[in-house]
Amino acid sequence: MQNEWLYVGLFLVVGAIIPAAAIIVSWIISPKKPNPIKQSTYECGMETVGENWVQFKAQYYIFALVFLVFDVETVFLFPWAVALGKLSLFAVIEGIIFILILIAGLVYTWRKGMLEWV
Amino acid sequence: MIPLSWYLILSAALFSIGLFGVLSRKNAVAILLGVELMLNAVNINLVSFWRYGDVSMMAGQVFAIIVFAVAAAEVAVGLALVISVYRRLDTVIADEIDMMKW
Amino acid sequence: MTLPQIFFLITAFVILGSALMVVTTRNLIHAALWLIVTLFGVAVLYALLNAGFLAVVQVVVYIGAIAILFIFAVMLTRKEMRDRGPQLNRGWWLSGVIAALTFGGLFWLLQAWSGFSKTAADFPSGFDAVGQLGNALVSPQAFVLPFEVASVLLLAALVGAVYVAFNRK
Amino acid sequence: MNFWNNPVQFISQWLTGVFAGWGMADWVASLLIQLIGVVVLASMMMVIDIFLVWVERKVVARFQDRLGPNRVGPFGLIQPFADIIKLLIKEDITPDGADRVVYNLAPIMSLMSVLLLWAIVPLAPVIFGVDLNVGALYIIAAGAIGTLSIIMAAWASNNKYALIGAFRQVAVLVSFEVPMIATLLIPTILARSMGMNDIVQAQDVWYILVVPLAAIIFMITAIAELGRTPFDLNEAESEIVAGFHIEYTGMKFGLFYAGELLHAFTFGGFWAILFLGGYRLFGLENLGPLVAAVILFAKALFGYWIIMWIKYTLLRIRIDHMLAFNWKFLTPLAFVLLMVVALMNAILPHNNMLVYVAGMLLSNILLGWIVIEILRVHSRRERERVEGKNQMIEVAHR
Repeated sequence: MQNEWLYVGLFLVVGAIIPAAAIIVSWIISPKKPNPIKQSTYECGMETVGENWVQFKAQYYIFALVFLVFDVETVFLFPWAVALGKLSLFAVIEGIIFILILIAGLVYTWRKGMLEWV
Repeated sequence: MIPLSWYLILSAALFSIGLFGVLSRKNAVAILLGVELMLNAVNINLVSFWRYGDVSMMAGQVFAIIVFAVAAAEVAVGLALVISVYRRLDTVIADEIDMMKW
Repeated sequence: MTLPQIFFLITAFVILGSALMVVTTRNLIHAALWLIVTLFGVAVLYALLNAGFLAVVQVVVYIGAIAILFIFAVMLTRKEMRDRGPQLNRGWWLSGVIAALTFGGLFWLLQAWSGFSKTAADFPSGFDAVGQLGNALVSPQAFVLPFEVASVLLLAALVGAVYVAFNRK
Repeated sequence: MNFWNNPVQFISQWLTGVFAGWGMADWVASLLIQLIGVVVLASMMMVIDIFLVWVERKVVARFQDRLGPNRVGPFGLIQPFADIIKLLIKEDITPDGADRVVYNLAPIMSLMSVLLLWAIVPLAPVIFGVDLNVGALYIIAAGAIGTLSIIMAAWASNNKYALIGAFRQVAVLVSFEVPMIATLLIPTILARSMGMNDIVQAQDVWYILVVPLAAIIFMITAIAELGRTPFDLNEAESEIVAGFHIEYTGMKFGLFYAGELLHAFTFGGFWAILFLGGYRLFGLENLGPLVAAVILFAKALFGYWIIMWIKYTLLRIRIDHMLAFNWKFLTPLAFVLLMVVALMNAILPHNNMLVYVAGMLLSNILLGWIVIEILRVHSRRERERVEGKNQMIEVAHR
């Protein structure tokens, strides 16, 4: 069975081996003189205070959320775009309705003030 | 060639592992992780039925795509609920979320 | 043992192993990363099943969006103390029994089915799966309604999620 | 069949003969030949990556009226190798509290996600890794792995700055992915295929002349995906020091750096493939596949040069402006453009090339003009608002 994804799989493996080899070579030939100060977390010379887990703004989450919805919906459009040449005008209109629904979501988030960086 | 049974057994096993995660995990986010595993098991089934049936019938692939959309919607709303609860009650442990008990 | 079979077994091993790590590991970020390994394994399965489009969509949607969302959510709702103790319920063994029974039941149901050990027919040459999929998604005889309803569903999910999580009072 | 017409097949046939002579099974031989192809392509990209360091440094030097590296070797050509040796013998520091496995995996994945893109690049009609029929989505999928590597690096290095930097970077990356997917749909519609080779073959007229707006939007989103100026959040030293790779030293940092350079070159290449006709140049590509490959690399360098030109000309944008620019301007514009292209594609006659191209181009120019008008009205209103506020303040002060 000739599967074109075999090539991609091989590329994945080789693409992982090349940087891994670079890291291993540098690990072998680089000097190792660890000390506690060197190993400490870098904060421009300040002592680290508290845990690493600062509370993040939920704002980051909202962009990921909006992105998730848009990502899934645009992915849906790819088969439509490939088949577009053979489709009737009706199918084109359907795709455009789909995009308009997508934009409605964007407008809602915009109106809610969720796209502002506060 | 790979017989269909291999895919079905794999997806049944993945589904059971997901179910175990959903039932046994404390953290609400981890429960959603288990749900993702279950949805993926379903998708494996759908795609393998498409491949092993008549490939010109696209129903299997279309259903798999709809499952992608449902998974995305579930994650979006589910995680939003978890975050909302976390902001009110300061916990993500599913057993401690008991505002609707009475 | 042919080459695809070997690939399948390796992939299945990776999928099940990482899925087990997802449900048992204590650190939630690690659970999310193991989930990514599982999802990637499933994408490899789709590629093995000649569903290249779904394989790529799996990576784009699940790894590129859903997994990122999970990691964000874990970091937003994180308490250092919570990660230390056991992450499973007290009655976890009961869940284990239920899961095992589910697997047993599914296996018993499936092996009774006549098409259980069916093998795949050869892929028709010149078959354009993506084009066919596009046709099926928008032709009125096929799946145009699910296609549009899915977009409405996602719109509803977006509106709902934004409203639930970030309603400023 | 000779070497000049189809070098890849020529070599693979020769190798098949050699392997068969060794008594190797058929499938082992074909697997081995594919593996050799992958290794050759991947290592060629790594060598090009090394020279990109030199190109980048030379070009930035010229932009800034300097000479750039000129000591080691002719024109400083050996300089990147000196850099590599330096990176290799630097001490590799892993901070306390780092998650070692994830920490080491992140740079590998970062470079891998870039290398993976070259699997689908058609260097010539017959020289390509694999012609996937889902090429356009494959670009996004590889980018997803890159995004993941950023979060992993930041989380594993157990550093506040790294985590904040990564959150910002990822927010920007995922945001700009939306218009990028939308613009990838446009060549897909025009070529009726997602395969990179099909898209190149379909470009009898370069798509930059058919849909110039899409080419511009793709370029902007590509720069944002690269995290280069004006979208270089990582280098906001005063806020987040060095972003997600703050704790990385030596070769691991080098891998992130190499990944970024190769990524820029790769996106230059994809820009050329999607909008500049790939390996096609007025029939010159028919001379032979090797000529076509040279043409593609020249075009990719041109795209890379534009990216550098923008990088060394503009200043960094603040993150809120960046995200607002994406969600309130680029995304709506990309989707409107997508709808316009889909509609025009359905309306315009496909048999008459001239009418088709002219119609598309005119609709693009019209859309661009409308957008500029809207921006002008908006900015005038904003100016008036700000001036009104200032006047009120002045009145209040009196």
